[in-house]
Amino acid sequence: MLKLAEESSLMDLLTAIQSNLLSPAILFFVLGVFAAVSKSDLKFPDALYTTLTIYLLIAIGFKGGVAVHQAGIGIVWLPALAAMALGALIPLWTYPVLRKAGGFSIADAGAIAAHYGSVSAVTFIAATNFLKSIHQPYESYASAFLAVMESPAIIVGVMLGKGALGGKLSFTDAGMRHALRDAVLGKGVLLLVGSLIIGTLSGPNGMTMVEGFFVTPFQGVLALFLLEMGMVAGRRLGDLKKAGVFLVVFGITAPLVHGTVGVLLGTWVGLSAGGCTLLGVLASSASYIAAPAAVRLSLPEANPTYSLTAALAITFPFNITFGVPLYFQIAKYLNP
Amino acid sequence: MLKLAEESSLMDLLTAIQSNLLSPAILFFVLGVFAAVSKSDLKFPDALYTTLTIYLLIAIGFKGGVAVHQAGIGIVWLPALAAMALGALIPLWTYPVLRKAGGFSIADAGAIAAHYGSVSAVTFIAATNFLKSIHQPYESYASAFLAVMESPAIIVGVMLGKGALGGKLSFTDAGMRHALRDAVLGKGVLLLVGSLIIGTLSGPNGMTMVEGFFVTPFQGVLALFLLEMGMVAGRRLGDLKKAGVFLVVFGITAPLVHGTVGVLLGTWVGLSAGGCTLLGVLASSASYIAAPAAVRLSLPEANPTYSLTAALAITFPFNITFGVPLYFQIAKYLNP
Amino acid sequence: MLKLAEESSLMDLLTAIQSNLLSPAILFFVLGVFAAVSKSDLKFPDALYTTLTIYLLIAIGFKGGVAVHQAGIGIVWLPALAAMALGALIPLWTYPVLRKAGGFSIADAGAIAAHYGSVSAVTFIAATNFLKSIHQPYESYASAFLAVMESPAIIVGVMLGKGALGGKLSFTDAGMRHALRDAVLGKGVLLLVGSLIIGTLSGPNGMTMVEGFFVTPFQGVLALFLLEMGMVAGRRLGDLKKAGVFLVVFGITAPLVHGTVGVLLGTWVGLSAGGCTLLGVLASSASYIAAPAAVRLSLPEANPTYSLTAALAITFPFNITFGVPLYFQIAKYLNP
Amino acid sequence: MNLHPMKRVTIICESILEDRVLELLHEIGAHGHTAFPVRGGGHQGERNADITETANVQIEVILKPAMAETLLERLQRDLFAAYAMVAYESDVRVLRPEKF
Amino acid sequence: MNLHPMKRVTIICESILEDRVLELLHEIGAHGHTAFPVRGGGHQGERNADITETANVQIEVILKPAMAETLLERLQRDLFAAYAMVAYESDVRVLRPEKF
Amino acid sequence: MNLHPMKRVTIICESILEDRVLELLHEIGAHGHTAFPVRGGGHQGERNADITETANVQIEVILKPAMAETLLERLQRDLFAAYAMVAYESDVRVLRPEKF
Ligand SMILES: Nc1ncnc2c1ncn2[C@@H]1O[C@H](COP(=O)(O)O)[C@@H](O)[C@H]1O
Ligand SMILES: Nc1ncnc2c1ncn2[C@@H]1O[C@H](COP(=O)(O)O)[C@@H](O)[C@H]1O
Ligand SMILES: Nc1ncnc2c1ncn2[C@@H]1O[C@H](COP(=O)(O)O)[C@@H](O)[C@H]1O
Ligand code: NA
Ligand code: NA
Ligand code: NA
Repeated sequence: MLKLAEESSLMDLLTAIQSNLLSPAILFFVLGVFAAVSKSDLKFPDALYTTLTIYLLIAIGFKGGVAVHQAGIGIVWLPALAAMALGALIPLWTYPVLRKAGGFSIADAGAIAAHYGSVSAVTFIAATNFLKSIHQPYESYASAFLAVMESPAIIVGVMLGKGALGGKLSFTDAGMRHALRDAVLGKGVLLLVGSLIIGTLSGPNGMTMVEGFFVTPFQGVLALFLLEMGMVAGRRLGDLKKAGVFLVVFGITAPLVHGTVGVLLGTWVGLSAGGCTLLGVLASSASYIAAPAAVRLSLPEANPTYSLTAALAITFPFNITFGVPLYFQIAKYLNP
Repeated sequence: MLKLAEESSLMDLLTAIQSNLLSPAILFFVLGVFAAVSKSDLKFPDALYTTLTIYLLIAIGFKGGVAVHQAGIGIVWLPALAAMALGALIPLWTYPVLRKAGGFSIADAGAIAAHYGSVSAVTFIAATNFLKSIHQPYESYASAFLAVMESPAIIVGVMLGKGALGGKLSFTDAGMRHALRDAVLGKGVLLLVGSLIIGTLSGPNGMTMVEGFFVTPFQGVLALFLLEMGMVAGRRLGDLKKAGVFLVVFGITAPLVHGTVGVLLGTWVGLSAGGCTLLGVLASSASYIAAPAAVRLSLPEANPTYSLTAALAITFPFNITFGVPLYFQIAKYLNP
Repeated sequence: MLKLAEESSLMDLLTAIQSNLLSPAILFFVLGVFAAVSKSDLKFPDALYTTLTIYLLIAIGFKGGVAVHQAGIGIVWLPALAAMALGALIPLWTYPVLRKAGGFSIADAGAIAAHYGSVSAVTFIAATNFLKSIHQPYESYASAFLAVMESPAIIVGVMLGKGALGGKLSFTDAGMRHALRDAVLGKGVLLLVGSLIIGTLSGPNGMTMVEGFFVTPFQGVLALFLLEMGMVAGRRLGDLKKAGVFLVVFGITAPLVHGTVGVLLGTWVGLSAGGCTLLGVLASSASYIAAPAAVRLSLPEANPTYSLTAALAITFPFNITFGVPLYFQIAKYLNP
Repeated sequence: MNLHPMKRVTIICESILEDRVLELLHEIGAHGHTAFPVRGGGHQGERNADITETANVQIEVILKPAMAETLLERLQRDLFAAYAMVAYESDVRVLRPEKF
Repeated sequence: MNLHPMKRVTIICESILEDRVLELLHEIGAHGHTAFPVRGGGHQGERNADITETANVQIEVILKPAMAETLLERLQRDLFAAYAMVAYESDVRVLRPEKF
Repeated sequence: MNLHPMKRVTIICESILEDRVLELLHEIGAHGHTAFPVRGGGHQGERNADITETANVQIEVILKPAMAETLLERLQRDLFAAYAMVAYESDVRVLRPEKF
């Protein structure tokens, strides 16, 4: 009996992975990787990348805000707080692993920890896409978790990278001040939190007005964006050698561990299977928009090749292809 | 009784203002102002600004054209002519006020008068959005007023700024020639008038083809554009000091006066309450796309800080937040 | 009797042309030409042009792929092969005409032949728009023909331009290698073939996800793109003199001949009237995206003014205005 | 190799002036130019590139030394006073002097 | 015509450094600057312009010869070691020396 | 301060040539480059930046004086005849000569 159930779980997982791999968004990502690896002359204008980023952040934030409006802050605050805490804590265990097992310098370990504690909005969006495609309901206000998880880990990671554990940290340090500032006013945070508030204020009425732009084309825009992300990730593949075997292993193990922790935490705070999946996805994902900029300016001695390659060329592709359906299976298993 | 009616009018006004302030478009404008004032690193690529401008002008022009097709030129020509005349006349009273009360130089007074006689397409679009959100019908062909009001005031304003009142004007002057040319071929006029004609020619059949692009996402695109406009206006706030108290007062009084005149004129030529509102909005709005470019080349000795700051940092925000619902209340009062 | 039928055919043609000329897409093209000729300051940012190109290629490729998924490869392969062969053959008769009658150099004749054997995606899209507007069904998988017709002619044309007929060709020549590479990995081919495969793999399920972006706004986006194409074509009008009378005649005759051949071939392989029209349109169209880049690098001694002016300023406008409805009438005549 | 001395004049100005400057280049007989959008700041304040109204353009032109002087003088006379603008010249060397 | 010698310092660096460099310019007393996005490659690898994280910016500033040295020294001291960056100076001549 | 003389070679050419020019730079041993899209006009007519087919790119490279000559010669030999292109060199000074 148990064996049967396990087999059917495995079957479910394989079906979910297959359906995910055949979705346009993921296939466009693969096309992007191919374009980069084959050195095609396809290039996205920088204005397009920026525009798509702005659009996706606003759309997801706004939708989340409308959901917060509908659910009420009373429902949202607890899981949001839990999500935030999780983000802030992840660097605390990631950092020693990177120092001890990975042999990274203080700055590099702090930088990578900051990236993995923070979150990737696009991974989150790809996960909502996946859930939508298999008709799995989820708490739409989960975008609020995305918004609050972006910064804390960056602050903690930068503190670690500045030698906080060796007592060398000073809060008046220019790098530290910069990280704190960016954590509140960086464009990613500003757009996400701003749109979340706007969505909360304008509610379903507001949604009626803008849904033809922020909802109708949303999934297709994501597909276009993933084409570009594929090219960006593909160009980074050449850096895998510089990153080393440890980072490759880390780039897959870390999301697996964090994803499971996220799902567990979601279950604990009472989210549905869909919501648990999303919290797992957020925990497992590594930032490649907010963190790189903030960390580069706050920890200049950290080598950005390590963190960007791990986040972009390993963890991101792993998550959007296999990770998302996997965390979903775990979530379903725990929330039957 | 009268008092009761007045009170309920005030209530209506407050409700209208509140519903306007809570619409996503206006809230995104506020977010943009915040981004600029807090010196966030959020920046729109210039290609995005230009693209959004092109899109909004084409969409509004095309929709207006289809409406002209449906209403027939017979209905449209009279109010359009009235609108055009109003645009051309506004500089005639604005100029002496700016000269006498404001103490501006001939060139500066002409430049500012040109901006306030001309119109702001985005204010107009925000007003149609407002009307749509409160389910108030309006003459869709009002975009035709927008199209014909853009240029006349620029020509008149530049003539005044060149010293027309002192008899110093020459029509063969390079600046004058430039203003006349721009009034017909400038990109704003070209896109608006061009799309209006295209809409008129292709009618509802044409609309069926392109409505998924020019109508469905329209309100959301406006919200995105207002985010950028908020940043642009926010960056100008610092110039308010240079502009001086007079210009701040002028930037709020002028739209109030012109808005009321516009509503009255609309009532007189037989427009509905919605149409009157739009004509009021057009009259009250100050150009910040067509006029600045044309005036800068035609009246180089005018200081663009004055006109741009007044139009962008005072009148535009005032109109889209409080002005629009106010002109609507006046219109409703006059056309019960 | 026959005369009556002929007259009604002519009437049909005129009606079709008129309905085409009054469609927003074509009218925006005309507006673009006007903007360019009147030297308006309207300019599209380069990022917008690139973005629109990417969007249109992906959307048309993806839709075609979904259609291939639905029809089955078994149905598609034969007409696709025929289309491909036609593309490869066109340069073989175009080249001697250009050499003998036109007096062009070997390189120039090869270059022009490459452009006319290859295809214009936008002409194809405009044709699908036309068919949709008159409710004429067509084989949606025809985008597959577009995808496979792009490259063969470029390879053949470049071979001819390198002196293949004089036995001077070497496949290890840098230009030749470049042409072959571009034929497979050039961005146009990559996007079209890539999206076609993605559409085939993800099928109608995938379509449900992205149709709000790749289908709903599609026709409107085309209209916007044609505005830009009008400006590009309009700026080339000045080069018509350099191109000479022969090229002008060629630019209209070649599409007429190739369009008829395409329709005949379509009839022969069993396509419907709609599908025949599209194959005619593809055959008649001249490339101005893939071919110019590939040919410029492979045949540097060819003067790009000739091929670009003919393709962009003559054949493209002719096809989207008169050619498309004409090929449709021929197709309907042959497939009643 | 035979390198020939030329001047490069760089003009940074408000975007809307681009056509005026190009006309001027044409008038004094320059054979070509290169232009691109830039942002910047100077005496007339910050000029952001995101909206056309405040964007700048940088125009670079290679020309014969004598023409460089004429160009700078004309810029001074016609445009310096009224517009946000910077212009400077520097020495460059080219292979094909007949092109410029 | 009266041309005055100035220095042009060109700085090519990671986009995210733009504000830091502008602050530095302000500190040493430069009166203006011009900036635009570029792509490139050097010792820190290829830097594509399509995503902000790897984009470069080129900042050009005209200043008095003495200030050019100060600027280069400060760049060397504060930024050269940690960031992808190139800086160089060259000679230019302007008409209005008081502007710089 | 210890400034070292270098050459800057500026190449303006059709966008599609960018890869060819970068290969050439690599061949002659340049250690880096900077590139950005430009529009312009010259003997081959106006080149607008809005469509790739007519866009230009400006490539700037700092290198040792001896290499500058080699580069210009190679450009002359391989590309000048067939393509829309302008190239010129000028003198610059850098702080870290070993970088170039
Ligand atoms: N010292 C400078 N170095 C480089 N560019 C400058 C300098 N001063 C001004 N600019 C550029 O020239 C434009 C106009 O300058 P201004 O007329 O001083 O406002 C500015 O927006 C900058 O792009
Ligand atoms: N030799 C060079 N010539 C021109 N630009 C360079 C050169 N070397 C580096 N760069 C530019 O400076 C940036 C940083 O260089 P690097 O610190 O060497 O990686 C590169 O991305 C290029 O844009
Ligand atoms: N005299 C010049 N000064 C600056 N740039 C030039 C000049 N001549 C040509 N160019 C640039 O080089 C490109 C190719 O020039 P050409 O080969 O003469 O058509 C032009 O499109 C311009 O961008
Ligand atoms: Na994470
Ligand atoms: Na007005
Ligand atoms: Na063809």
